[in-house]
Amino acid sequence: MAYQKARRYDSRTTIFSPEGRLYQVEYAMEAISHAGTVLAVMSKEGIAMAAEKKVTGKLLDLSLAPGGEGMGGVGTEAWGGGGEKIFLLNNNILAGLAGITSDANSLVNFARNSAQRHLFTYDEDIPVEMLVQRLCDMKQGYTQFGGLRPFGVALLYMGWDPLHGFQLYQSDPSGNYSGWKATCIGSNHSAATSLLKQDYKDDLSLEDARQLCLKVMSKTMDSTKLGSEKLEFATMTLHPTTRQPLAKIYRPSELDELLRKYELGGTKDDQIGAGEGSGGGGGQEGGNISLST
Amino acid sequence: MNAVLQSLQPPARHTNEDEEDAWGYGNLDQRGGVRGMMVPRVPDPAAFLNLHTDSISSNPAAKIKLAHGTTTLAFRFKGGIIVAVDSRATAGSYIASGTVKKVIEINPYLLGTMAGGAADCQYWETYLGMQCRLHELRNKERISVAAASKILSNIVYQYKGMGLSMGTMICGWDKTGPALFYVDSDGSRLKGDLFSVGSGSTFAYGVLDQGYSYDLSDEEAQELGRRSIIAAGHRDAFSGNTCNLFHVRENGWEFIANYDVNELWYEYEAKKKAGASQAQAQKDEGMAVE
Amino acid sequence: MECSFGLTGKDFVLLAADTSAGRSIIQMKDDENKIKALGPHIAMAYGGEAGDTNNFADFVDRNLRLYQIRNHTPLLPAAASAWIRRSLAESLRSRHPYSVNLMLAGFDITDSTSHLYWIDYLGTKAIVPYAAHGLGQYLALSTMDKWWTEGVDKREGIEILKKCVDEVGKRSTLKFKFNCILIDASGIHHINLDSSDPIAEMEQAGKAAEVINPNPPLDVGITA
Amino acid sequence: MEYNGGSVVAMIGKDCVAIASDLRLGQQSVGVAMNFEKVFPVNDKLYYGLPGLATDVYTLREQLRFRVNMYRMKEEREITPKTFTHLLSSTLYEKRFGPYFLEPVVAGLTTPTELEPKPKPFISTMDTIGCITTPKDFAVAGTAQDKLYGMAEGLWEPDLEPEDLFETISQTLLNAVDRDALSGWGAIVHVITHDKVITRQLRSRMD
Amino acid sequence: MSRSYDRALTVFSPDGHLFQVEYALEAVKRGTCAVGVRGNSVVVLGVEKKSALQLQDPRTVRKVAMLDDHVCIAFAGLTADGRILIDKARVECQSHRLTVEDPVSIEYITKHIAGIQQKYTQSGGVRPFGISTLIVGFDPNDKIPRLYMTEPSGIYSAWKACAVGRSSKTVREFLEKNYPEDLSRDDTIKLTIKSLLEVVQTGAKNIEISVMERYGVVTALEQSEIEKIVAQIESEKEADAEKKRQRVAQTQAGQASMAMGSALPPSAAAGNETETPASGGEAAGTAAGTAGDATGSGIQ
Repeated sequence: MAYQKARRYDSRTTIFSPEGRLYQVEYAMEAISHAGTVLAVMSKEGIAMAAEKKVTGKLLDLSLAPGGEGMGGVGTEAWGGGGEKIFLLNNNILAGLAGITSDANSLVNFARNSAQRHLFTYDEDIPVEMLVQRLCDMKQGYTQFGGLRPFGVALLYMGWDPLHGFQLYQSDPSGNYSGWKATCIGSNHSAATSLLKQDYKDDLSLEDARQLCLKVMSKTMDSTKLGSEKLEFATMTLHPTTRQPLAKIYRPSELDELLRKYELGGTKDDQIGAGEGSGGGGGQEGGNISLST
Repeated sequence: MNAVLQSLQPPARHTNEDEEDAWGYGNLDQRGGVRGMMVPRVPDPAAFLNLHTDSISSNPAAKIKLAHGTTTLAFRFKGGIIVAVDSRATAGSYIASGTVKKVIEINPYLLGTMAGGAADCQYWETYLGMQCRLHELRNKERISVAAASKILSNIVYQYKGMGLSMGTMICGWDKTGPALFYVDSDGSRLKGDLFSVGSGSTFAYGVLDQGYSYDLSDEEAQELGRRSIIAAGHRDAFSGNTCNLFHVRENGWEFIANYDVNELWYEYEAKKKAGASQAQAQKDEGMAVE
Repeated sequence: MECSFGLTGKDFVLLAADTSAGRSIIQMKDDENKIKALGPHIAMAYGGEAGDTNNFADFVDRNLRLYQIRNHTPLLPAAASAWIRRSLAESLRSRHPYSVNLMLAGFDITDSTSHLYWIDYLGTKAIVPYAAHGLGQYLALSTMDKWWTEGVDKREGIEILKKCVDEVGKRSTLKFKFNCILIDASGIHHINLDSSDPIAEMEQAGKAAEVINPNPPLDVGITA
Repeated sequence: MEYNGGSVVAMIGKDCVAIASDLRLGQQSVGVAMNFEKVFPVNDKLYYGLPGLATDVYTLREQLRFRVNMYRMKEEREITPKTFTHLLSSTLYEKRFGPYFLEPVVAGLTTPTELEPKPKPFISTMDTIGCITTPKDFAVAGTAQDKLYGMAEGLWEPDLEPEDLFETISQTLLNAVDRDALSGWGAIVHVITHDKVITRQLRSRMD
Repeated sequence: MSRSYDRALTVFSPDGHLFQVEYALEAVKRGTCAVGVRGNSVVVLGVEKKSALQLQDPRTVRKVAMLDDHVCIAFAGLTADGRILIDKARVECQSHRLTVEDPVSIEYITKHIAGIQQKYTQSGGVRPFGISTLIVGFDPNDKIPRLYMTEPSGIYSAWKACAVGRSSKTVREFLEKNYPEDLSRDDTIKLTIKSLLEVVQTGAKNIEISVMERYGVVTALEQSEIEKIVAQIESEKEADAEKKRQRVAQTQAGQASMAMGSALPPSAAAGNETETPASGGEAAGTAAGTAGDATGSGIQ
């Protein structure tokens, strides 16, 4: 690994090794395989996504930070409802990230900007693959141009657009992306992928997808009791009446309820009810108004 | 006729006010002709008027906005002549009135429509009525539509370039049957079967032309006239409010009715919708049978 | 002076534009095509300042094409209209504004709806069931008002269009010839307005009536 | 301003605001479309109207949507009527030397906070380059501005309940545009209350 | 080893190498194979297709792309690099049409692509594109099929038949040996598949064929068609082998009968055939390894 030892001039961060490999990119991928797992399952009725949160310390105040009870929401509310792993990128696209959090934040920003630019020029929500491509084009740039290191982030994107309906993509630091029916990134992804392969069927309902998603998650996370403090969860569906895409990031209380339903855990029993009333009902009626002005 | 023509001298540029006072009320001279009109005391009155009023061009910057913006139409068919007009008067974008009478009843056999400057039309067509009456008294017979329109045409031609603005149709029934003439302030005078004048005229034509035939029944003809005015009232910002409908027959003209453009528009739309869904139902039925 | 019409129906949309081209009072050409196909289900009728028109149309054409090649799918009519409108609105405040009026017609294959957009040189966009530019706007809008109804079928649509063309022929001092297309789920087709039954003729001609789409779908079968 | 026509009016009520516009899009005297809304939502507490040149209506609306969405993402909260007014004003002033031909009207309710438990309903209006005025009763703009002033002066009264406010603003708009050649062709009214937005299309003169 | 000239991208090594460019070529060799063959009236692109994973959406796997109505490109190397380069080329195609109305000629767009690639070998702070491309198509108003190749260095060249990517050397040698002049449409397709089969062990399901028939007309062969041709090739090979065996048997018999033992079997090619899988197999191993790694290191 002479490449690493050498002095790092601006222009030399990502270069080919004699075997034609880009070590920086491969190392970036390495970084991701330590990150919290994100997995998603697509069904005809919608897509479900779960992400593992790494709890860093007991004294961390989660009530105000994203991921506390302030998190979650349907439609518009989901803008501010992102946790630390799952974010709304646009009306019609949610993303789960695995990797370096700071890199992730800057990518989320870029994605949101791109989506808004598209809305600005074309007066329509950005098609899912296009947003993925925009992001990947940038990621690729970071593997080719001097002075830059690749992004240490992999993403799962779930979204809906009128052309291709529900779509699930994943992208990695090299700037590659691919479409999937069910997939996983982060630590234990190989184990999770094989579990998904076993249990995935083409005619899943959304309910099945949610369940499969959480079931596989519980197996890969290696803990019998899942709870909202270790997990984020979101779905992308269509609004029952408007048939417009409806993103929903689950509030911790909603997630716990879901987990208990599937008998996968669900802690904080005493808190149920507290966040339930505001559990997104408000977004049902005019939830998308503000995003489509 | 000669008397009339003689009396219509081109207007004097500078009239002598003392001289004016010498006459009685009104501005007719002793022979019944119109005395020289007051004209701005500037070298080029037309340019002056054009600068300050929107009489010739629609100069939106003009301070004085004359009433214009109109849809009028008339057409000849086997049952006589249909005359239909709207009733809106605008000054700039302000709707100054929605109840303007744009058909001037010159006499029981003659109608004139007004488009352009409301005052110009009103004054000159009233004056025309007077001349027609005089003609009748002098000649012991009703004036022909051709003659009446010619008088009007001659008058306005005298003032060509001075900013008179009128587009009018003279309609009536004389020995030759129903007759229709278009006369405007440029001095044009056209005999024809179908005319529409005013800012909304193109829209009226759009319906009129596609529905017109000489052999229409009275009801069909009246409906066509009415429908055309509604069409124009709808599309043209400067036309609308109500529609006045007249029918000229052998024994003189008859005022049919006054219709609210808006109410009729909704009525037509409702009919269209009903018709469309009926047609659709028929189509669906047809398919089901197949 | 130019003249164009657009009209939507149940499952199709019609566009017609005159074919004259000239300078001031001289007509230099009477068969200039002023309708451009911009994709498999989208076309535009345009007119305005000579020079600007073709330049702008090419500009739009190439950009929509680029979008299609890049994204493996053509821009949907609504998005295309937004893009075109923005181009005009931006040009309006530039040093050299395009002076082009246009009508964009398209068929959205994702939800099988027909779309018509009336756009003027300022970048004003109106979403309308039927519309006209130029002379037609003054002469035949009322004609369409009278005869157009929700969900007209193709033959009825053509009949209305013929009335409009006839009206312009009657009332204009210029003699126009018209070029006409129809867009439906199967693509863009030429329509011969002089025919007694243009729809039958179109159906009979089949492929031959199809406007040779300058932008064929590229990815059919290549991927996957 | 008068090229395309159109008018907007906003009024303050008791814990509610209303904003209404006509639906005409014209090209000078010719009516082109009767579905051209000039009032747009920012969120379910805040609407704004853009009477004026139609191309700028689109352009500014898209620009504002972009900026509001960016605001929402960065701040993770909804924009307040007051902030939005200033955003709108500075967006207009950016074009100081080539202005948008629009006279915006803003109407909204501020969500109560601990610091401001009873915020007042808010309306504002501005000129083409962003000079803000915040009336306490009503704001009018567009080609029927003069006529709207007349009607509103006569009909508006303080502390109207939502339904009464709806009636007042509807009558104001309908009667004003009936005297304006360039506005009309249908109308739409939004009454914004704390728990819902009531939106109604009005049947108006179509000539 | 710790000297820096092999990293400073724009610098020659003392012995005149541009190491980054050469390394980029290595990246290309790690990509799946792409073959282009020119017939007398058509030009065919064949690519080795990584089999889509079970849960993957095959729509998003793209190795062949259109640049314009009449230009088709296939690449080997880093997928993300390929996407970027293709995008640049597409913009140029439309831009060319907009400014001079005519579509690009195949050589023009090839030169353009190669030019971009060259720039990335000489500019500061960037690494070269890790891809080689095959560009095929027909010039406007022309019936001659065209085939070009570009490399990371920015070299471009015209070919009758060419291959890039994994084991391209083997394929190229095969093509050199088996390319006859005046290929018909079907024979062109067949030769393309045959050459790909040199490196693709898994047969038709991992082969994708695009045929450009004339200006603006591109068709992708159905899987079933490819399968048919593969089967045909197999049976021909079988027959060939059978003939050989017989011949060998005959010769041996003859030899035996003549009791002489110095003649070698005539086909060195037969020997080659058994050899290739070994060299290709190694590469396949890496490819499979990365493929299993979800999106892997992004090499196609």
